[in-house]
Amino acid sequence: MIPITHYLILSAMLFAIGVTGVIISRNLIIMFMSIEVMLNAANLAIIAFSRSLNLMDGHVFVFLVMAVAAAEAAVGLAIIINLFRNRESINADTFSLMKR
Amino acid sequence: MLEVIIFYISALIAIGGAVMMIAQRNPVASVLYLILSLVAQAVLYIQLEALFVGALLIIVYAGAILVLFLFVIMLLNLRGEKFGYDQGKVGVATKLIFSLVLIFELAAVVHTVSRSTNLARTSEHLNPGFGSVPPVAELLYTKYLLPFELTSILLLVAIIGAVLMARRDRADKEKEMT
Amino acid sequence: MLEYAIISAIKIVVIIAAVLTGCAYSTWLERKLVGRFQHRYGPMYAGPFGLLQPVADAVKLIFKEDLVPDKAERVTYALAPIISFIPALLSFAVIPFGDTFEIFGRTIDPVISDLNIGILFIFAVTSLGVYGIVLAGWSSGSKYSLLGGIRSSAQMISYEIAYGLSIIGVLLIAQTLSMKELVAQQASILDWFIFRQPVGFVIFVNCAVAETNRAPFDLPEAESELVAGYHTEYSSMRFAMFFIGEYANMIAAGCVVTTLFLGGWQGPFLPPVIWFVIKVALFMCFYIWLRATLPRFRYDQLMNFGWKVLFPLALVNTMVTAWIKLY
Amino acid sequence: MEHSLYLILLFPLAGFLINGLLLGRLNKKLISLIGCGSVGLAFLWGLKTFFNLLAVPETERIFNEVLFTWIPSGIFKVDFGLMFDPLSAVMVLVVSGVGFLIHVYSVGYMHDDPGYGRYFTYLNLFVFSMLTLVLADNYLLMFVGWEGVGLCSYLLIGFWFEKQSASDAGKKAFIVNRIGDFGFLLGLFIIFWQVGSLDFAVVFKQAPLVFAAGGTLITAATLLLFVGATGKSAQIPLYVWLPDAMEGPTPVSALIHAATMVTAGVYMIARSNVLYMMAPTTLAVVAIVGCATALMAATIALTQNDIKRVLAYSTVSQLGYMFVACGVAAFAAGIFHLMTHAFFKALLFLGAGSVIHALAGQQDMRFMGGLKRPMKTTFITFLFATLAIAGIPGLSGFFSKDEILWKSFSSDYGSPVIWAIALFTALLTAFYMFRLIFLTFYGEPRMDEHAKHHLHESPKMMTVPLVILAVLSIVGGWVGIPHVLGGGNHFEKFLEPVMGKMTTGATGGHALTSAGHDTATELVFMIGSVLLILAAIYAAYYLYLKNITVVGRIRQRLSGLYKVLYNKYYIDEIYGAIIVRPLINGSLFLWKIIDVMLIDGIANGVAALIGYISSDVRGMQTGNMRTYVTVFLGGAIILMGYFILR
Repeated sequence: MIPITHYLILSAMLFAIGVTGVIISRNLIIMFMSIEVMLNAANLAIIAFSRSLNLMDGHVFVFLVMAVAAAEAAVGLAIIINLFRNRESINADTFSLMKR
Repeated sequence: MLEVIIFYISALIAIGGAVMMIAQRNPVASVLYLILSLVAQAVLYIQLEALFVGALLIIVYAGAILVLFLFVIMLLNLRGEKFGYDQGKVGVATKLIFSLVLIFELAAVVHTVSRSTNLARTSEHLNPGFGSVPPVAELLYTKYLLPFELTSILLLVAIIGAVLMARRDRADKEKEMT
Repeated sequence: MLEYAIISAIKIVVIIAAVLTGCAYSTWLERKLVGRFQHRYGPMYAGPFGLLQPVADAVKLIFKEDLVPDKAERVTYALAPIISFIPALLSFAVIPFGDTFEIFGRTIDPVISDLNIGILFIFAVTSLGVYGIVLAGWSSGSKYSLLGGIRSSAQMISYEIAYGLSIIGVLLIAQTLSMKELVAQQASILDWFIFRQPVGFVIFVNCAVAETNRAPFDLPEAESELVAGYHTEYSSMRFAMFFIGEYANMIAAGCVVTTLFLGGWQGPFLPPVIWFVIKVALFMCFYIWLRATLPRFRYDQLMNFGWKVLFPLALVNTMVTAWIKLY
Repeated sequence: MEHSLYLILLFPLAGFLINGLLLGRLNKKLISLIGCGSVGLAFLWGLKTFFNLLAVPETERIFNEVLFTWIPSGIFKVDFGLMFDPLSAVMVLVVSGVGFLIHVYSVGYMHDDPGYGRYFTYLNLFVFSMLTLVLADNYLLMFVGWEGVGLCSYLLIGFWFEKQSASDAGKKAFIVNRIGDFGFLLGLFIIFWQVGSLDFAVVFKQAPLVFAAGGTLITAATLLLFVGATGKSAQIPLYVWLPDAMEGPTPVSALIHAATMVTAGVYMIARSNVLYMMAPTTLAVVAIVGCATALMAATIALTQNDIKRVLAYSTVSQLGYMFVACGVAAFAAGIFHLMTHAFFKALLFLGAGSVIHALAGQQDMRFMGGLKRPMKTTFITFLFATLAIAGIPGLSGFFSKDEILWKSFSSDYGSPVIWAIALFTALLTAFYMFRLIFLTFYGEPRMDEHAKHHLHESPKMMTVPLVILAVLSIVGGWVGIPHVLGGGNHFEKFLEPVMGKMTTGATGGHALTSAGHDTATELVFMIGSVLLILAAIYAAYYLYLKNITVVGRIRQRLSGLYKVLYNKYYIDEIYGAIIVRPLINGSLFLWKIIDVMLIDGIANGVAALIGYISSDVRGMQTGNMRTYVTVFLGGAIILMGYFILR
């Protein structure tokens, strides 16, 4: 039996990798995928807790998180496509309109 | 023994896949590595007796979401655009250090929590049917009915939003043409 | 433990061999049948009735030159045929081919693994199959391939929805996801889900044809517009892998239809496995019949059909089934 | 037992939604079919429920139906609950029945109006709100209906919003009503604070235990509720909006500002009779205010020339009557008068509408006259209504009015003074109503030639409701014939489950049924008042038909008084001077000085300061989202580190 902490540490590492992806990548799509990695890291932790507490509720949360992730992907990709249409690029650094 | 081996191999693939995903310059390769990582995670799910959710992970992520990513990458034909990482090596190094600190902090939190509470103590006996479809369904339609319905509304809104954003361009074009 | 491993290994080997042979002879069957439909003989010279034709094909393909286009992304290009081939084989892991039988004093269950989420497993695995095609199209570095790849990804996502929804009716009635139990619930012919879920069956067959990229839904490889779609640039064994993958997918779809709707291995007089093979073979003939008879869809027609006909129909079917089930 | 009370609400709501959502996409026939049909169905269902109610024994005559929990918030829990008891039954039948007739009438009256669909949409919404008000089983839901009818009233008064006066009148009604509503809400707060619930059943059961009878709290609560009632039911001091409300279409005046909405206050007080019985002070106030309003409005009505305004003041005066009834604890009598008044006042308004319709919008009585012949149906129905409101024996108004007069004298809470004023008001009522009749229907036609040429009787769509209402005005009172005239006073008995206990029990007074007092006295009073009323009618006949010149002389002789009356005691002007003017000046001060100079100055100053400071800091904002994320991550790391190392 693998201790639950192993899964939690793994989940933490995956999460950190996702964060790293968001902060160092310039490619919007990769940033987006990094976010998916973070969501999945959280999911893994939830599943691990669920197993450890012998409660099915965690599975429901994961289910809902996946649904939200799907919605997010659909909208996010639509945004990316529109950005690309306007700027011919998906480099995150080209979108700095917030700068004065 | 076998399950320990499976765990470490899957964990390695999951982490390696994720790392390779952000290290790639080519988005298609990124998608492939992410799929690899997800498949490894699905194995971990199954090891945690979460059969249904594990299958769902593959169906939803690999089967739908990442195909969508690939589709978009191909649609935009991003082959030509290569991306560097950052403004200089110092920047990247700082950010990597940030991430490392984050990992250590998260590990510390896990450690403290597992030490101070018995929250992380694994229960050896599982309810029969744990991880299969019926109990998930039962929870979804009873205890979590409201979140479930809200999620479905969210999905609907997302669909409408995505369609709208994709359509707008066409309408503009028609306007330009007339 | 060891015994279990050995038995499983034997089962895997047998099933893979059977599937590969099935793929090979499906090509023979297709050429023969299409020939007949078109008032020709089909392959005649290699062996009696051209039965050795698949062998000849295989030999030819092995000895062909393996070309890689200049602009291709090499790794992905090499990976794509494998990705399209493996998931098709994986889906056979949960299909029950027959009843349990005894051999050498051991009870053998002719299914590699009876998961309690068997049907979900099949959906999970087959949904991976699309990557092979998409990646092939993308990595070839050719316009035709790319268009084929894009088309297929859009097509597969679109039909996946109706595909999944069409079996919900069956699952609602059966209350299980395990393939074995699904078969067990279709003991008499009237219990076959084709009779209890006719609409679901029709939608499922339509989607299965679309998901395997067969005529009349073979837009990703439409010869007249895209040369050969996603596998335009492939040759030799890589091409053969796509080919085998496609036929393996067809057989897998046939197996799923048989298990879900046609009573699985059950039937009178003959041994269960034979019944199973007969049913799958008949389904393959249906595939070929479709190909020989129907013209190809236009792309917008394909999308309209998927989203505006099959999807709502599947939804209505699900709701009606649920309603009947409840009251 | 399932009575599907919600259907009563559902029909008008459905009509409102259909007409409202498909506004302008339906043809007129369909709109009127939906508009009238929905209210008609509501009436039929109400009737069915009413018979169900009659079928059960008296003590069980209350149907409750909780549709869903509306506001669950800690101890504060309000259900969307409906209640159908005798009082609600009367109100539902009056609202939906009279409402239905007026809907039908409107089909003819509004036929050429461009806002036809909008009109029926509002009207259905109004009926829905009013039914919610009377069916609610708690104060809060009642308040929802209360506000709903206020909104519809505003919308319908300002229906012809392109007319300045109409939209002004709408706003006036809304604002004045808001003042009343404020009081109402405060009253509700007190009740909830003390009782912990707003359900009628709970409140009325708990009230005697929680409040001290005649104590400050209950007096304050009931007074505040009464403030709400004065707003909605147009009593002193908040009556000023009702005469102006005549800017709306005439059927609206009939429905909202005569028959139904304005009686909501009376209904509310009758509903809360338990509370009012515990607060004698409030009862006295109610009676006095009712009296004063009745008298004042009647005197104003004497001098007005606009036919609708006369009726409007008459309505105010009659509402005052109802409050007198409530104030002397004769709630049943109040509701009885409410019902009969709904019949004849709706009829009067509709008749007036018919006249206006025939004269192409002319409302001034000085330009009418001699309409008796060309508009036979209108005239006859109008005459019956007038007889009813004047209190001619045998017609509905007689019974209800006489009941109130008698109660105001005989009740524990009554007094001869109140009785005298009420009687005097009754005389005035008879006088000005017949003045109206003589000016409008008798004598020489005074309209111009063109209008005279176009005189016509209104279409069937309009006259049929008139006839039905006329019949109701005659027989409507027969359900409440007092004992002294050999009747059974069934009406009061019917309402007994709601009010009966109170009129007899709570304060320990003796039974207040008519039989309890001296029969002979009551008969004498009755005959006396009838004779006086006949005299008043003769006076009107003499002054306005037989000997017109006398009026002018009287007017000159009493020019001061006449002027005061003609200008409605200058109330609007007084309100303008003491409330509106200071308010505007104060607001101007707040706007020009406080707001522009002080607040805007501070805000702009702060903004300018920050802008000055931030012009240097702005460089930090690179606009690069990854930088932001990195900084965000750094912050998160530091925070987490702090909590780990702590």
